[in-house]
Amino acid sequence: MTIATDPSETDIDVGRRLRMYRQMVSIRAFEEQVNQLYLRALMPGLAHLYSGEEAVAVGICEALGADDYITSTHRGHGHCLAKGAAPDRMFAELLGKAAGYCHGKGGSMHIADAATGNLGANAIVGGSIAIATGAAFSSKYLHNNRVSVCFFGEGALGQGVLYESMNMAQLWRLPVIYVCENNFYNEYTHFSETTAGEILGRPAAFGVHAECVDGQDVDAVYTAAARLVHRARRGEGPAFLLCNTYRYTGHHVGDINREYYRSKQEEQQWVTERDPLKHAADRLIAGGIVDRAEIDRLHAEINAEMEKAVEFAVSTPYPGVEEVEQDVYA
Amino acid sequence: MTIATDPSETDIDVGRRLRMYRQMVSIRAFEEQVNQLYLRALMPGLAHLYSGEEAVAVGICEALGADDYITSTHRGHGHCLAKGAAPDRMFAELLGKAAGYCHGKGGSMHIADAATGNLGANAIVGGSIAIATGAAFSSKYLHNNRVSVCFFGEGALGQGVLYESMNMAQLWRLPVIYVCENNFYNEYTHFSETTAGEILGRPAAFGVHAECVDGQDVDAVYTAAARLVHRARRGEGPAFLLCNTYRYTGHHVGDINREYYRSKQEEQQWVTERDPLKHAADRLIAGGIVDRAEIDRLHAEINAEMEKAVEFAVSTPYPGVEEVEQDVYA
Amino acid sequence: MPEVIARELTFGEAIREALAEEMRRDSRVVILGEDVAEAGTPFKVLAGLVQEFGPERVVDTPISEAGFTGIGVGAAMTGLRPVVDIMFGDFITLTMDQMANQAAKVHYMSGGMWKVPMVMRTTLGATRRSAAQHSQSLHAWFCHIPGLKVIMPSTPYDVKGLLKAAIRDDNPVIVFEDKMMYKLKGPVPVEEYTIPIGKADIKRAGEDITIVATSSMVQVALGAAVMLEEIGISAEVVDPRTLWPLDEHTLVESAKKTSRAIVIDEGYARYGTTAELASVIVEGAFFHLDQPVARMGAMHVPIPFSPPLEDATVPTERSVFDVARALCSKR
Amino acid sequence: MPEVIARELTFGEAIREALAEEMRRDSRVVILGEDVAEAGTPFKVLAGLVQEFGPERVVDTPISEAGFTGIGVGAAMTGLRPVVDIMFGDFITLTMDQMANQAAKVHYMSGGMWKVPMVMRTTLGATRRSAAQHSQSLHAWFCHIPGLKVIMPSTPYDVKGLLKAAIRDDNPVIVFEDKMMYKLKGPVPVEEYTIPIGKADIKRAGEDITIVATSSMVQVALGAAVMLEEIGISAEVVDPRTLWPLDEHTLVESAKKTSRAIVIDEGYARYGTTAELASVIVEGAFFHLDQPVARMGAMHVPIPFSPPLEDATVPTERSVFDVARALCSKR
Ligand SMILES: Cc1ncc(C[n+]2csc(CCOP(=O)(O)OP(=O)(O)O)c2C)c(N)n1
Ligand SMILES: Cc1ncc(C[n+]2csc(CCOP(=O)(O)OP(=O)(O)O)c2C)c(N)n1
Ligand SMILES: [Mg+2]
Ligand SMILES: [Mg+2]
Repeated sequence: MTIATDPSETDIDVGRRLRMYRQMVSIRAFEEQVNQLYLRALMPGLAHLYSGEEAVAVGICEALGADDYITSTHRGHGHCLAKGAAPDRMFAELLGKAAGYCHGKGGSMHIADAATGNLGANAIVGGSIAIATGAAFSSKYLHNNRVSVCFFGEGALGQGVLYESMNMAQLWRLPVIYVCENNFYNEYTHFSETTAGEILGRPAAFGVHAECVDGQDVDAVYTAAARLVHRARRGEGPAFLLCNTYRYTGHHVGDINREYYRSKQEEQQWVTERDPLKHAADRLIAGGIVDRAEIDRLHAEINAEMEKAVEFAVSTPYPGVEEVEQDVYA
Repeated sequence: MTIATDPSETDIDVGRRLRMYRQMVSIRAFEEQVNQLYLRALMPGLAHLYSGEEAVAVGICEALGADDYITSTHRGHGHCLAKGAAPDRMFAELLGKAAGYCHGKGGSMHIADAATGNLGANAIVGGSIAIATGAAFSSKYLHNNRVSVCFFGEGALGQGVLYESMNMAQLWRLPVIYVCENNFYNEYTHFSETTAGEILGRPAAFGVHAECVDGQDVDAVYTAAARLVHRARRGEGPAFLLCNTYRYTGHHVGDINREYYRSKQEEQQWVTERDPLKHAADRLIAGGIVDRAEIDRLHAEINAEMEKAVEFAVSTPYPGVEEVEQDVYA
Repeated sequence: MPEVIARELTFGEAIREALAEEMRRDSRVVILGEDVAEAGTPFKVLAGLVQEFGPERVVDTPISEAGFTGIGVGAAMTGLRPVVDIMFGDFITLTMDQMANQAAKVHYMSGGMWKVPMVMRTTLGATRRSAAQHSQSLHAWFCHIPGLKVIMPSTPYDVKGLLKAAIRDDNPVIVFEDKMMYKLKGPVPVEEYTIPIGKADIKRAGEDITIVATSSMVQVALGAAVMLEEIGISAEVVDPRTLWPLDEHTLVESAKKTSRAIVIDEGYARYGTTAELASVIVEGAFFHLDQPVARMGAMHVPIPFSPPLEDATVPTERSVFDVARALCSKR
Repeated sequence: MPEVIARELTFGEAIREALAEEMRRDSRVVILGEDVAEAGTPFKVLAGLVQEFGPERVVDTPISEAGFTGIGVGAAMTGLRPVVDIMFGDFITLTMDQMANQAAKVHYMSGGMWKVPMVMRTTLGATRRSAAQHSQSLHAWFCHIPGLKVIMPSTPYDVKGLLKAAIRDDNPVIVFEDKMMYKLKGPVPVEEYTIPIGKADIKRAGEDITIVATSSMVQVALGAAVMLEEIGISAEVVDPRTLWPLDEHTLVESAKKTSRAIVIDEGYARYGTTAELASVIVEGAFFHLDQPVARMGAMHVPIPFSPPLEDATVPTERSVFDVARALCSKR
């Protein structure tokens, strides 16, 4: 059974802050490995990296218990890690190996982990919104106190199913939190060209409680999430959390020349001024919780861990071809 | 070319008021004939009557020119008549006859009339919302000054395509007016059980200008519509007009025993206290424009006209079976 | 079918009874759909269920087919066994992403981690004077998608047993019900039973020609068989009952025996299920066939409203009889 | 194909040229889709068009496939000739109501009053390591719906001529493009031309076996034909080019001549287009066939991500060769 987090704790305890920092570093390191795998031509297909957006997944998932559900997107490595999946089996999945979470059948865009409540990444923009809402329907029906978090990019604001789902979630007071990761771009188009009106007005129109938070500040994300999760567990219904954030690299690993849709300067500004890891590290150091050396050690440790995980994934075998016809039906 | 109506005229001229009254009476009389055709077992299928809602279609269409477009719904006879279609060919369509507007192929739920800009009724709830938006896209692209009106019931608020369409309409400032006919019921379910939040918040969330009007007051509907049409023609973009109204009879002609979802008392109250025809007639009489006898004459005249139209439709032939394979492709 | 026939139920009553039994047996079974509760659907098939099971289990939804189908998928993944009601089969158009990209693929894409034990009930069939958007039989779309199961019951007995099996199945299963058949009566045992998904049923044994018919076309085929009998042609009527999984064996063996076959389904004629069924028969019985397999479906046109036109679009006892006689006369 | 071959274009370039020519010729042609303007789509097929025609005619849309497809329908009814871009064919799931219930039926339901001269361009095909929701070939769904036309070009020459014909057609036409083929080169005349919708093309003449192949499978069939030639089997490769309308005559005549046929398409194997194509051949050439028509399609499973698994799901030159050889050895 999930233990409710008390959202009144505005002072986040040290253990939690360190854990969140570690998680963010892990995601960054994971994504750097993914990019390397791509550059080394070891990865099939094109992955969508989460670098720059770490504080969102980490802050949200920190407010969840292991039993709570998440649904994720094509840019889903961060969510998967933050919810507790292991990097080695994740890399294995990204390489299409049998040891991967989905036996290699899902890959980057469909990674899922039943043990940590990850209902799966989704390659259809908005494709998991109704699913997350349905998971919340179950929770309410079964009285099991679970909360369901639906991550999606601001591009999914274009999909009608979001509004259909929010309407039902509010009508039925379902414990679901819609987390909109606004990284300002739908692929290669700025969201202002695809999004009329004010984003927060959309959930509000359906009576869904809506808030906005700085998606580069993991403490702020966690605090908001904890409050909304608590609210949902108390039966007060769905919420919408808009997290403004930024993806550092291309839409996918192959999107290198981006200047036709966004400037290097804009990218640089986010990286130097708004980096969620730097921000969190500075705060930890300023608060006297860790020093720079400890931070560096942590990074080194995590990098080493990721390298080992990659090695495992690279060396572990592909599924046998006979597996292609397995698991079509349960 | 459509002539813009000046929305500043708050005093609606007498000719217009009489024409609107006549149109409302025609729709009521038409629908009574439809019900008779059903009871006489002359009509194939089940029609959805517009009785009680006349002021909406009439007030809106009065603000449109012949070139302007409308899209309509399963409850579409009123829209079709108000936009200018002839009752005889409409009845013929409802009976599946060759002389019908669609050669009998469409029937009640698909009646259309190119000559009056009626892009068609639609049997998919919300099915014509994107179509109406597309017609407005054409108007803007072709600079032909046409406005497009999309009628739909409040049930269509459940369809995601409404939000997708309103978003694009606002982004591209399309001359489309979304007219939500809130008659309080989605078939057999009260709209409060299917609709979270405030209806007007929904268009507003997309930046779409939104207003509410008493759908039983044809003058009010016309005045609001004229203003919104004028606004759209000036290039100021889409609008949403919420018209509160009531259907007097069942969801369709066969929906006789309705007490499990709405009380006789509620029905009675709308009929006696909020009838749009009565309301308009009272005003015309009070204003000294007509007297009761003239009103009665008008009703008799229209009834006679409708009876003739029905006779025509009943006696005119079905299409030949060879027509079944015609017009699948243009 | 068991020996003791206790009573007759209509097709609609058999559906209601299947749902009620499964809901009593398993509290995880819930119904989601438009006007399913007090109204019991426009077809009144669910009448009474909300009274027994309450509005938490018989849930009226907004008119949001995509949304509540997806909610069904998510609920199925997390412990419930939802039965999603799509009033007219024509509205599955709105659910195709949820069904084909989500429901059908979740189990496979997750390497078997997540399951989607959900049922979609919807309708098919024309001749109700409901025109082009309320008369289609679009089951071929679902049959084409691996990961889904598709059920096409043709009798009260079959629909009860198959629907119960569908609810217990751990996969997304779509049940197509012929709107015109809800009032059809037939024997249904009082004792509980299920029918395995994937087994055809020979609705009438015969020697000269095989008529494979689905759903609404089974009664048509049986009627044609009676007419054929009068002119000395013995027709075997095979009802696949479930289109996926498909009991190829029974179809092929029947065709091998009779050496002639017609396949009838109310979906549009082209690129529909008759093509698959005919191909399966040809592949399995080619060297036994005297004639190519004939296919009959809805005429390849949007269903017209006008009664004489609409009636021309669907196979009838007469048209099936004519095709069968022609096939048998070419010896 | 005309005699004088001026130059080679890629499949993608041929598409771009077709669009540019039609947009120059007819100002009513507009493009709607996600990332179609500056980005020129993720496949870069539309690169440069917004520069020539401006953002009013090459319109970036929100990620609202249902919405902008419906807007295309409405715009087509009212004077434009929209070309709607659906990035991955898997996303047509979201447009099925707009396409099947609206676009396909408007002309018929209105008794011919309204027309929908619109084109949908979308993609098909696996082996791009894009997994189950970005690898499907779902054209069978559209083929099943009367009122739609479905085009499956397999060469730069064909795609240019057919796309131009589609844009000039007064009906909703869907063009499926194989994602893996955008870089494929082939001769395209400098002179303007169109290709009539509904005419098959014999891509290779042969005597012993007919291989009917669509879109991505045409090159596979041609490769298999070369392998077959080496063992003395002369294969005729027939490309229907448009699945609806379908040039049945050319398919049937080829099968009559060779007396054996294989049908290959990248859609899922069951209840897909191969069933229809095989049935048409059986119906038309039954008494000339030595063997049942073989069907080959994508394995009936969601497309897996893992490369060795994904590669196993689609027909290859080798697997086509094997099936053809087996068919021909049974004499
Ligand atoms: C329904 C659908 N349409 C289009 C796409 C192609 N696509 C993949 S990601 C993407 C942009 C998504 O933008 P956003 O939701 O903001 O997420 P981000 O990539 O920025 O994280 C698009 C258009 C898709 N996967 N699904
Ligand atoms: C997509 C879709 N879902 C369900 C239906 C069945 N249906 C027909 S009318 C209707 C209720 C519509 O309510 P509303 O939009 O308020 O219009 P009203 O009938 O009240 O005028 C429903 C559910 C349909 N036609 N289309
Ligand atoms: Mg984004
Ligand atoms: Mg209503």
